[in-house]
Amino acid sequence: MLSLESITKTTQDWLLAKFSPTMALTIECIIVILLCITLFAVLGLVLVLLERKVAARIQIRLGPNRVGPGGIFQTAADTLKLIMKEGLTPDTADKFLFNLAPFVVMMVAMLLLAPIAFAKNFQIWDINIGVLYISSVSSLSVIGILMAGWASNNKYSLLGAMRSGAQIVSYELSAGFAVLTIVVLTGSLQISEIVAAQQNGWWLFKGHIPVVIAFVLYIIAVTAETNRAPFDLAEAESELTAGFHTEYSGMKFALFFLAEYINIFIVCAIGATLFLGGWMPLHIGSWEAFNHIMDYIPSSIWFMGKTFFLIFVIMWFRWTFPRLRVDQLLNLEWKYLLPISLFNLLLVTVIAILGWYF
Amino acid sequence: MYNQTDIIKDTTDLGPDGELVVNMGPQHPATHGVLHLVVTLNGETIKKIEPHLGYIHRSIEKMCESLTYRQFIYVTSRMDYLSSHINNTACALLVEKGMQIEVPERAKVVRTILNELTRIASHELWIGAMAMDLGAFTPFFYAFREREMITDIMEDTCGARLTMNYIVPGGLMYDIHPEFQTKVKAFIKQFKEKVTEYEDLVTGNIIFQSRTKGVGVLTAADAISYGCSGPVARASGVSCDIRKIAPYDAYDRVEFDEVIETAGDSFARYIVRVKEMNQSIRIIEQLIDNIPEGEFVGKTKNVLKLNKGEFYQRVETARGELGVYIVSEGGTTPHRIKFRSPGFSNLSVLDHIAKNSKIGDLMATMGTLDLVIPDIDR
Amino acid sequence: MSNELIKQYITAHLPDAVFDETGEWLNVVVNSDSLKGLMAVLYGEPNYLNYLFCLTCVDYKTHLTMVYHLSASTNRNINIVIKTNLDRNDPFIDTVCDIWRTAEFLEREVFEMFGVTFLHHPDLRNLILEDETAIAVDDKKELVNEQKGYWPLRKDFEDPINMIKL
Amino acid sequence: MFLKDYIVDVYNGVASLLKGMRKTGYYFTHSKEIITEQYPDNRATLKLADRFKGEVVMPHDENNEHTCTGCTACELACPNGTIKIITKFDITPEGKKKKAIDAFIYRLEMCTLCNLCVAACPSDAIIMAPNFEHSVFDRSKLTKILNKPGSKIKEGIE
Repeated sequence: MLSLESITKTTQDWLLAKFSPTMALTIECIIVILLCITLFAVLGLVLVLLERKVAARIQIRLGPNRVGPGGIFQTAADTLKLIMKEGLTPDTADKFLFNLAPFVVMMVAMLLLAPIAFAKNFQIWDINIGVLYISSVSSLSVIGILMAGWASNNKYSLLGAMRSGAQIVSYELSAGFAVLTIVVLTGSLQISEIVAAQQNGWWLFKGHIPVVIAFVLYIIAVTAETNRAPFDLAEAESELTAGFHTEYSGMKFALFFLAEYINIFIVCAIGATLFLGGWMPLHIGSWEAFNHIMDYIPSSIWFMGKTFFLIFVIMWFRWTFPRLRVDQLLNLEWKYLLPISLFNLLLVTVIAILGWYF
Repeated sequence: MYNQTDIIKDTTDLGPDGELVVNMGPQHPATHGVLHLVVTLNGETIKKIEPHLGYIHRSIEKMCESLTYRQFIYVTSRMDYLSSHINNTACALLVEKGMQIEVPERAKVVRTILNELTRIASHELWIGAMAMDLGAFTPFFYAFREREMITDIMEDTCGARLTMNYIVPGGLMYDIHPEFQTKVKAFIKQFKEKVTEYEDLVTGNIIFQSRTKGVGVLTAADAISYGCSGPVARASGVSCDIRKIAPYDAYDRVEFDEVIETAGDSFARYIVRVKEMNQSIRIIEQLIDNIPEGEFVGKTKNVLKLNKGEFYQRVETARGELGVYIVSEGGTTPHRIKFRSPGFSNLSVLDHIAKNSKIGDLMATMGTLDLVIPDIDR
Repeated sequence: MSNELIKQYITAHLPDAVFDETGEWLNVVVNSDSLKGLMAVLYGEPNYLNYLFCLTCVDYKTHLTMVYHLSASTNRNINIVIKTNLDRNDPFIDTVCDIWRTAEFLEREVFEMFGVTFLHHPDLRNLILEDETAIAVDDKKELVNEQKGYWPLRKDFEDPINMIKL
Repeated sequence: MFLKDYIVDVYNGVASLLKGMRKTGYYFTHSKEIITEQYPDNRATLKLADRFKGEVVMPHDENNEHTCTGCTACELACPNGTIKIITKFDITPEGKKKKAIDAFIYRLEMCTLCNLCVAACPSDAIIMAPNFEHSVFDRSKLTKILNKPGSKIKEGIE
């Protein structure tokens, strides 16, 4: 059967047969890098279009419908426009940091791709501390945003960056605790093992209510971490015009924009991996026939389906809710989400020790 | 206004006590036009707000001094463009008062219905824009869907969607459209169905409530001292509905309640406007089937000349009390005309109620004051 | 409270006030020096005319007239109009913005449109037009000097650039 | 009790949020609610209100005749000098001199579409037409002469 797993296997076999192991590894690295960049570009185009279409449908509009059939080339045209635009640098800006910031944000998003399992045995780097790696690297994105806000030498940017700093640092906690519940249940930090542990059912279903709570907490926390509405305080356009990227234009702005969508994809992919079984098909206990049918659907489709479902939910949030105020945002984290997630983690630990999950 | 070097200096330097001075506007997504606020911040907390006006100042008062009493009505549509009908009514009423023109009953009733439709349209737009200020985009489109029905009705009858100029001294410019009544009834039906959507999406929403409750509290004493009127004052418990106090047109024969809340915060201002829309629907329902037959415009002379003297006419626009004060020397043009615009007084309260709150609160406060900048600048 | 009562009250307080009842509302013409005292009295008990809903100025070519529309917030049907005449060449009057906060903005508007100076006003600057400093560096400098003032709502104001005569 | 209040708080908050999401979800799944007007594509079906005030036009009948007497009532009624009428004197067959319009100049760029000129016209010579696509590349194209070349006044209109 033609699957992503077999393609990688054949490629590697062929490379090892042709070249020396070092050379083969180098070539593999280059291929992976190229694939990553392609994935980024495609994801950016698709997600922006998806967001605009979802927003339009919710707002009883049609959305982009002029460029190509149903407007599918709209984002490609937009990208072309952004590439051709001049990338302005303000006179009083810190030029080096100002130009570096979009790339820092982008690089963080790229690093996060490494441990994600896109399909069965299709993973860039199955690092044994995968979840820890994700938590630590994702918190680096705040540096890029702070850098952009500070270097712009614009008051709106500065306020936006400071808000973003406070927000990401706070919400990192509940996101971490939500991830920890799964780590506690699985007993491993490795992504492949977490997926394998969901062989007979996804954690969301077999982990009782505490995992459902953890799932909800995770969705809220990552929405905040990726600066999405209703937590988009860093770029609250009615308050700070565009927040930390007020001064950016052209392709540098596009990189911020792209990074936002890539981050959404990544957090949703991680959410899907931890709670919804990643590429694992829907298996229900001992229904052998049903499980067998589900196995026929390729694992990559399972993964993408789950991820895009979560992305849709986050978009749904954005187009429904008003924005929170900055102090309410921090109240929500420290007074509601953090106590609940601490208590929830305790509960899950008890469940894990007593083995009450299926 | 600042000159260029001032603005550059402003964005890099700090205020006298190390405070951040931010220019909000004249191009800013939340100032709804060209309002320029110089906001002094301490971190996220607002220390002082100083409005700079005049970016859309057209000196309408001066302009009206050279226009005749028929002509100057159209200019007032451009003041508070969201309640242009009500502005026109105010001017027409004043000229009628000054010349003792009899207005036919039909014209009075139609004017009342159109005024209330305008009020609903204005509040609909306000709900959308207000929700957008707070970060919720979707209610904007739902509100505009209903507003679109009103503008269609206006287009049918008045020939324009925003700046109608349908009201002339003595009555109406032409008779209502034959389908006017059926369309208004269809609108009432749809409005009653869809108004619950705002409850679901906005009013009941926990985030919206926490953003507006207890934010920008205006006490009744302050509302009086700052000369506030309209929903802003009524949300603070000050009864100031001109439609009740000095009824004009057909308001003396319809039943409606003056909506009064006592909390005085942004949420109360929101609730007042939502309830006011329902009261407007109530007024329209009472009148729509009882439009009397007859003339639509009274007998007027070709050239209108106001008697020598001073005249003042108050009406209740969607934003509050609009006063038109005319000093006439007996000629065909006014000697001095003054528009007491509701937005001007309501804006002056902004510094007082938004002080010591967060930037996010400023948006909620400013949104619920319902500022229309051409109305403030005139 | 009827107009008669208000008249009695004002006469008791200010014997030289002139009344005019020909219009819709009671008009009182007072001396510009005694205006502030009268306002303070009218604001307090027992009259309680505590709602200043319109403050403006009229240029009669021979003099300027300040017009204050007062009302009672509890009963908006009681309205009186207080007027005071000012010298057109050197108009000044006491501010009322310590009684009504709304007067602060309204007086600033009158200041820039008519050139009336309000004594003891906390922040008497241009609100709508450009700042004086901005005018000074502007190319309108000559215009300002020629006319000794830049008060658009006065009757003799001419601006050849922005005013088009029909 | 503190804990009970806390839980009720959280529950009510989440419930109110879900209510809003239900509403937006309804619109997401019901495409018949979409109200977008595809403007340039729907020109054929687009119906404007018959009273829509788009611009001032002067109707001419099949004999190229209009009813404007050149009385300048519209010019006087216009608040902002949009209309300018240039008159000439025609010689009628009886040899009498008769006033007629040479050019009815209408400046669309200055017009506020207030309908005062139409209301003022004693002979209903001008009307408001529901045209709204006025954009041109050159501002001078907005200054129009409303009477057609060679047109003359209808018989019997004074």
